[in-house]
Amino acid sequence: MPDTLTQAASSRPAPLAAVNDFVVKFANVNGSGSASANGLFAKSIIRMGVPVAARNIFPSNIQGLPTWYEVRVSGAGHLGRRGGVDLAVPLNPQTWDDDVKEISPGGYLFYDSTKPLPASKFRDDINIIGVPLTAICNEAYKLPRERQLFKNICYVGALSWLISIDRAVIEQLLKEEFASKPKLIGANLNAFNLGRDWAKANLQPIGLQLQKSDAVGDRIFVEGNAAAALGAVYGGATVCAWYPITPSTSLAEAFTGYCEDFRTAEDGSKNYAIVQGEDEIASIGIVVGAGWNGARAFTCTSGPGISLMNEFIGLSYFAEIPAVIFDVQRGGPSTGMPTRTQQSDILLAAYASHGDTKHVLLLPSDPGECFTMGAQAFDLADRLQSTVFVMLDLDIGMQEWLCEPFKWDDAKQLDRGKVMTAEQLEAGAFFGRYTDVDGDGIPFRTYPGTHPTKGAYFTRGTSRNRMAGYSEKGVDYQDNMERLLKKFHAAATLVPGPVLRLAREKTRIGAIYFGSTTPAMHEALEALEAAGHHIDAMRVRAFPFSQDVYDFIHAHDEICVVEQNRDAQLRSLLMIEGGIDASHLTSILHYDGTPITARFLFDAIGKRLEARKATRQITEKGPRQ
Amino acid sequence: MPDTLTQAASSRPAPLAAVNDFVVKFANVNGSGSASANGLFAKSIIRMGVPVAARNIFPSNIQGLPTWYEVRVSGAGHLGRRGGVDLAVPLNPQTWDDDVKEISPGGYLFYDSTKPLPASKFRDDINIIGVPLTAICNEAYKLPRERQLFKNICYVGALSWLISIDRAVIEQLLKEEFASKPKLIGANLNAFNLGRDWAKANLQPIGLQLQKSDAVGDRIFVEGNAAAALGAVYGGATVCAWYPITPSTSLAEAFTGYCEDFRTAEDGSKNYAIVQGEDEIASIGIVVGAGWNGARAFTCTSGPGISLMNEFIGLSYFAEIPAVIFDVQRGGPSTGMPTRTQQSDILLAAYASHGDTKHVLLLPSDPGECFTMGAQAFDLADRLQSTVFVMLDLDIGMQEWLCEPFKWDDAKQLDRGKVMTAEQLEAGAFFGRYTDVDGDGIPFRTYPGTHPTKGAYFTRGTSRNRMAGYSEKGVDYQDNMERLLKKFHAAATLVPGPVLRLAREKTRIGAIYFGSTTPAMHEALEALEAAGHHIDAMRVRAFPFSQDVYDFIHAHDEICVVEQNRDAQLRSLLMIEGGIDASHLTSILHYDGTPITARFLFDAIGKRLEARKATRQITEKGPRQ
Amino acid sequence: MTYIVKPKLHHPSLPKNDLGFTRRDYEGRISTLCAGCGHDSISAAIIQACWELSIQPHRLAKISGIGCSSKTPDYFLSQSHGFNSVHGRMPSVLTGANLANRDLIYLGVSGDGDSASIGLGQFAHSIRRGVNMSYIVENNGVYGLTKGQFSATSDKGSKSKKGVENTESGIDLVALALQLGATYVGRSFSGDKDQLVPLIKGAVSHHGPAFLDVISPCVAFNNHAGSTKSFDYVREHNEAVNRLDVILGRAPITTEYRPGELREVTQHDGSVLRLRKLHDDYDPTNRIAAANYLQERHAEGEIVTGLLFVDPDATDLHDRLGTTAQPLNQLGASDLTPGAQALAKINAGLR
Amino acid sequence: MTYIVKPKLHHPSLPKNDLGFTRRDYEGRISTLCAGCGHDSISAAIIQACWELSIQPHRLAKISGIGCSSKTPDYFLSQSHGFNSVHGRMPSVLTGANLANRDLIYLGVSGDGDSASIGLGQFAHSIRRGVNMSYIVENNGVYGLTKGQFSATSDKGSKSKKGVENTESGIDLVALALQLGATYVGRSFSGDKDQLVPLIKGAVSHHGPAFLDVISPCVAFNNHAGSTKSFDYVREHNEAVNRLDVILGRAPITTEYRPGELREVTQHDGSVLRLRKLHDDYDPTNRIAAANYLQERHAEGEIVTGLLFVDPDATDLHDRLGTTAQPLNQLGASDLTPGAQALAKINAGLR
Ligand SMILES: Cc1ncc(C[n+]2csc(CCOP(=O)(O)OP(=O)(O)O)c2C)c(N)n1
Ligand SMILES: Cc1ncc(C[n+]2csc(CCOP(=O)(O)OP(=O)(O)O)c2C)c(N)n1
Ligand code: SF4
Ligand code: SF4
Ligand SMILES: [Mg+2]
Ligand SMILES: [Mg+2]
Repeated sequence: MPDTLTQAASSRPAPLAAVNDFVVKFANVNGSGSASANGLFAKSIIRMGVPVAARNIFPSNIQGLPTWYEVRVSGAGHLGRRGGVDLAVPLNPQTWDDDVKEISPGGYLFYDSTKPLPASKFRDDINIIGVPLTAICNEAYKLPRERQLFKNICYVGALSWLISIDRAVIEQLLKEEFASKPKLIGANLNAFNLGRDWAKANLQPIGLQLQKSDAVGDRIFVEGNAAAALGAVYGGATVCAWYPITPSTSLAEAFTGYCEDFRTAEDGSKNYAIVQGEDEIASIGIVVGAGWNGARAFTCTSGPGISLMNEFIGLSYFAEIPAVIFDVQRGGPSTGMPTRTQQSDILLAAYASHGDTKHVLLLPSDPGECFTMGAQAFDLADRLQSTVFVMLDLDIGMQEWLCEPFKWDDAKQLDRGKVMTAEQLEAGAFFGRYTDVDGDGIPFRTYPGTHPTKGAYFTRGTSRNRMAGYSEKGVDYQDNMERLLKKFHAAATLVPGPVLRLAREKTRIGAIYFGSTTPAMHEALEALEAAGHHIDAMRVRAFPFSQDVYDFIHAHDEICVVEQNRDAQLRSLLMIEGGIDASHLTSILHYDGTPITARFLFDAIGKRLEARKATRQITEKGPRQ
Repeated sequence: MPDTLTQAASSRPAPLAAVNDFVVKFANVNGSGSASANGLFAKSIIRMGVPVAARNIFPSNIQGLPTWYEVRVSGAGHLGRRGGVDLAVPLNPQTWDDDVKEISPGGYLFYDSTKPLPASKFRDDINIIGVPLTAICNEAYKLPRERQLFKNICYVGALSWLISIDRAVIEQLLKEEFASKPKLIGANLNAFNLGRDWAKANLQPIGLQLQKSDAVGDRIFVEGNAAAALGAVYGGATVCAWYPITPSTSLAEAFTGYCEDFRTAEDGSKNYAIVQGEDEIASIGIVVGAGWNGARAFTCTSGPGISLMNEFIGLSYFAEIPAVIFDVQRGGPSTGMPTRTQQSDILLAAYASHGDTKHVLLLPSDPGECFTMGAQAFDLADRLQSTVFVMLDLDIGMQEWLCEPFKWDDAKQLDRGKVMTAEQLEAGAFFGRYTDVDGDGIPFRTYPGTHPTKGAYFTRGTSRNRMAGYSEKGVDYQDNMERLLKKFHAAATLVPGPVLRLAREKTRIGAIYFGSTTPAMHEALEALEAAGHHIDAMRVRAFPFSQDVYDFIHAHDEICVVEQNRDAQLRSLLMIEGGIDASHLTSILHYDGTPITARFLFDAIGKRLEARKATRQITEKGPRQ
Repeated sequence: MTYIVKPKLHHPSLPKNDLGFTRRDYEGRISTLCAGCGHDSISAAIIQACWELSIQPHRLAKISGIGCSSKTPDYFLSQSHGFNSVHGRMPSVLTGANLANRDLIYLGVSGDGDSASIGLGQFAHSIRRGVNMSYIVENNGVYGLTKGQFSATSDKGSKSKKGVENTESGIDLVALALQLGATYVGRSFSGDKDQLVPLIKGAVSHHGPAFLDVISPCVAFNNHAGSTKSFDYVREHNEAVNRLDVILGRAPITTEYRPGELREVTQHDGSVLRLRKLHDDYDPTNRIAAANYLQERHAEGEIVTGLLFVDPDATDLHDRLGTTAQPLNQLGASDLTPGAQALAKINAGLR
Repeated sequence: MTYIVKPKLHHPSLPKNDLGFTRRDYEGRISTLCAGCGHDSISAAIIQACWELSIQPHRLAKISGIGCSSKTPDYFLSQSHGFNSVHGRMPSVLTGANLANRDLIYLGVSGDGDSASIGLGQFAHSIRRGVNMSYIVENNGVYGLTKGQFSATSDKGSKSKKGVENTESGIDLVALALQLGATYVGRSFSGDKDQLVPLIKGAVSHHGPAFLDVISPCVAFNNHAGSTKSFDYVREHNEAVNRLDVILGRAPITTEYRPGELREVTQHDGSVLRLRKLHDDYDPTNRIAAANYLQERHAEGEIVTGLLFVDPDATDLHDRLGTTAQPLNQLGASDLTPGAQALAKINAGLR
């Protein structure tokens, strides 16, 4: 049953029946125009007030390879992947077999029945629904391109009948989408009706049904990359230098779009500068140059870019120059899986570059936080005069998520950190570029061009004394490195703190998770609680970790650390920085490139806790010492 | 007293007296020709059979800045830095004050007394020896360049009288050095005699004296970089691609020299190819290309180069291509302290590049091991089809160390690892490029061009299946990543194991150290033992750590981990990979860019153990539970 | 669609080359590029050229960076080892491979993003270093794989699909290659197989750094009006200076030519480049004049194609380094390890 | 010797510029370079040029990479902010700095290793992008700071101090800069202050990417016979095409010139570049002809110096991007943050 995370095994299952709670998965070929039809499908459900989690699974090419679109309908509001498929719409012959295999027993298979398929291509334990999509469209359209494109809307039409999507909602959505090309509204509606009418005439609605709801509330449906870009706009970023790479490209593109809309004066002059660098090294170099010169600057990239940026990140750390890097993580290592998701740049980002370095990471868990952290990153970078990473991943960055609407307080000012002004210098304020004047390890800086005779200094990546003079003396070097460490400790008090989620009952078991794992984790926690496993959970939102994180760990006997990478990278950071014992931290790892599911978490954590219970019972039964 | 590591405080100390056991420190200006005179000084002592540890401390420029040369004379054979200066030879007015300050009470100050210096420039508690070097040389020579150059040999002459260097040894060394320019032998000898004769006529030998010994044995005096380069020659490296950077440049230059000598046929054709790349990315790219095509290839660099090589290192890991990187570490982060030493690239090298990666590190502790590991690295890289780092540092790489003579077994063959030949393919052997056929996680590869119809495959940094076919399937990806992990575990059994050094008495205290820390650590251990601190010590020689390392840790209550970096990088690796508890590992860190000293270690470890004793006493006195 | 195995039906009537191979033997996996992509035509030309030259497929190594263009080595010569390396770094990987085994043929495939943006340094230095290779840039003036951003070869003033105008000056890789010392330089068009195949053959038979800039329209992102890399634009502005014929054994001239119309250049390995002049004033052995001509024509909006420069007496990196004739990857311990005795001498010198 | 403070005795009789500053006010710390290093002469020329132009020192930012040459910004203009960044990446850092504040003057200082080897890509792209800067390469044909390896500008056939011959073709940065769209290009010699100072002045007053290749002998590692970057060699082969005078307010011509001998180019900002021709046939406003001339002379072993090309109507990156006139680093929250109301609209669009 779709409502639970565990599946009952049965040989002849009843057709699945559920309201506002099921998973639909489309299989298409990329470049065939299915993406907008599938998006329409998802969005129509949201407009009916029913929460949806949608995930586009696409290949690393442009045209002709398999793609999937998974729509999870969840009246209860679960936005992670659940696992399993209740209704499959496999429209790509290349992947038919796998797609059919995935359907839950009792689930539904919706297919294009124009050409008959042999019985061996189906399964006994699922419900087959054939609609002659190609035939319908070939009859209605003449141009091959039209036939192909409208077939997509046509299947949405048929599906709308089967699961009861409100036709008016579709009409409204098409009107909005094609507001500027009104001809297309009718054409699309027509194709939609072709499918819907055929289905109405030939088929019954299935067991998976939609009902209007108000569970969506005023939430918005948006990609994390767009949200982060908007955060950068609100955070006052003026310089963006980037290099195209999946899955971060759309962040720069969104920033460009928002700047065109909101940062362009009537005379066309622009309150921003965006440069597509010749590579990632140039991009981060531009960011560092701009940061040094007092502009808020960022780049966005993915793993390979971080690898290339290492040298400059070290410079930013050591020469103390603000920089913001959005790392939209994908499957690594190397070129890896460019269109799959992972949280596997954590360790590299935290300690990027040679020598002793430590960097600040922000870990947003949904587009809403991509926005707030995207803005906050610039305040933090200015305050800390160092690189701040915002660690998205493909799952957050390139998928549309339902999240709370963006909020902004117009009273908020930019925190430019410790910048000494011409007035202060003129008034005789002490300026020592690398001097810690007030105990937080953060020195004052000046912008180039500030004052004719005071405050100029020479920036370099080599060792220097507190007054920025070149020095090869061990004491100067060590003094500086200790200050940098102090600054990093100060960072722990400035970054967003963790979010605690207590179990209903007191427990000695805890879990730590972050980023895109969050919705699946919340769902799993609920299910685990229902199954009798009480777990206090903490979502970490930044590195360095604040004391709260360590306190939470010490307040529990065992902590499950959930990550989407192979090597337990966040756990490594907890051990290194917090001195946490390895035995205290149990890794729950999911790293095959697909977003983690609630079912996986329920199983993995559940098993671990069962095993723990068993051991404890044995231990307790054993002889007392 | 120089023989011990602790100093007695006294107001009017007696002149230091010691035989074959003291520290001499020269202060010069670089580019002034002092280096060869100082080298002659050190080497003459070695020729007298007395062990010497010499360290050149030089600035990051070419000419005109302060340099120092520290010669530790140690009949007992201690080759680390001891700390402190017994006889100072400050010939650079820029650094006079600091140089004089450093002298141990009762120690000696040897200076150029041509121009009188005010009394304030001296100290009461040391012994002043003035020799009018400039005056002597100005009288003897006309050309300014000669005056300057010969002054250096002149002070060696004066010193030779004061501490009883054998004049015949000097003569012999000059003969060897200038074998091809016999004129220079006499000229240098002359300058030497000028100084010696003046000293003989005017001064008494001092309390620090040399006596012939046989403590040097058949040891050689050589830089680690040269030794590593020779290792690469013996290890069968044929392709070297590099980019100049201090302190690794001399490694490539030595490789060039050895290849010219040993790898050039009579017709001038060369069994090697050396390319100075346009940068570090090109250099590692060339290495990866050559490794893919079956040649043994390496690059040498320092921290900034490793930062730039990150992307290719990840490719080497994921596409499984052998590569050897000599990282001669210097002070980081960023440009840092290019002419100072540190062990601070450990963490970056171990996990270089984005995504989940782990790399093999070899950790030589002296030039002898630079040679053996320099050769072995190529066998390991071929066997593991991955990057192998040899982690030197400036202290080993650019300083001449006394070490056991190099040894080679002529029966040794190159281990090319799992390479499938044309014959095997022809015979129908199964070839699956990324298939683990025998359980160690290491697959077979073929060299390009092997067989007309079998064994060709496509190498890429993206995910693929066991047959090297492109795949975006989660199962293929995960299967491959797990195999890579298995391979890394296999590496732990192939790399050089740790070296154990047991305390004289059974103890619960252990210490772990590595690399250039070794001689100072050995000396400190002896002194600590003498002071009643029994410590079992283990020198780790590679990452991943073998089981012995973990067993050693678990067999002790507390382990001091000694490192020359700020952030306890090796300790982090022990925690992450071995699951060792933080509380089990006490960091002893020295990272100001100067080589760690025995005195520092004696103090730091000693204090820690005293504190521990104190705590234990308190605990033991406390109420029993 | 890499998991669909391509049927290899050897039709008995397919023509065979000197090695007895048909064109099919030079094919690769089925392309996953967009239908109509210029890159696929270049793959076809490479297949044709290698077949005509009777190259043993396994004696060729194909190396690329990252991009749609860089994927193509998977789609030809499946009996050759291939290496799809990292973005912009094909030249260094190829250089290393070449050093390891001088006996193979090295084909470097790259895109304009790969070579003119991130890879400009490696492009330049591999040429300057004289690596013996055929370096082909499949130049579509756009980043295909990342969906349509301008690349550094996009002409100033050309428009993106969305109508945005490129404001940066375009990099002319041919001009740079000439400047940097390439010894065989050509430009062609993916849509002109007759011109392209012989240019590839000439490059492959050339001993030294051979560079080919092949304009290759991206049907998905850069084939619209306003683009200077679209099929239509290139067809209209293509100005071929000559037509090449590569002759391995010296074949007699059969067609009739006007005097002065034909020029033959004999390369190091004996192969002959027979050039039919299309422009009287063009001399492909004068590097400076060639560069000058190109730039002047470019200023007029023309795309000059053909064999633009060749130095038949070129040397390569191995010649310069004096490497031994035997591939380095075939040397064994006895060739490489000086032995215990030599070591004893070294030790003696260090005391 | 950075810890020795340099005495700043303002001698009352030192000449002052329009701002009332003496040359001393444009000096920096005492150089730590080798005595006689060409780079120190270039620093002196920069000081002289800035003094003559009456630049406010704090309105100039000096940015460099890594190398002996890149150290020099510490040795001039101590009232300017300086940034000794990482090896080969000065151009990107400068580009970013320039984007942040278009009102400062940007002086980029680099070496031949820094710009032609590791930094070739950034060199090329910063020029192509049209960054408003004066980019000076202190070209000694060698890696000074790492002690004497060949750099990519070392001429083929030139010999190292140890007698090793360079076998790779040298990169001519001037030719590349022309090719890549630099709008002010000059070459000079550290030993010719009369030529160098006005060239620097012209570059600083130029609006657009100005590039100067200044040959600067390395006395420690590349000043021997056999080097083509030694004082003697450059002196002998130096072939100046013109002599420049930079005139801020239009000054009358006082000296007598032959007709046609003088040419004036008025730049965007009103400054006038007055050129005394030394070669009749040289036209510094024709990019293609200039490149052609250079290469022909180079083939003859001559080093062509002077103002080689200028486009007085050049634009810069800001012009192309359409950036606002106010420096970006001076915009505040109200300029940058669209506010809560706009956000509400955005939210509405996302439902
Ligand atoms: C280091 C790195 N940066 C960015 C990318 C993303 N990327 C993949 S292909 C490509 C551009 C390819 O353009 P081009 O070389 O012109 O090839 P085309 O697809 O146009 O044939 C980029 C930027 C990457 N793979 N690696
Ligand atoms: C990433 C990196 N690689 C290598 C170095 C070492 N390095 C310092 S300066 C230099 C070469 C400088 O040559 P050039 O730019 O010509 O300057 P010059 O010293 O000749 O003036 C090199 C390779 C470095 N600092 N950083
Ligand atoms: S996106 Fe462009 S370059 Fe890539 S395959 Fe499609 S047409 Fe070819
Ligand atoms: S090494 Fe050469 S470039 Fe460096 S300071 Fe000395 S002379 Fe100048
Ligand atoms: Mg392209
Ligand atoms: Mg140089």
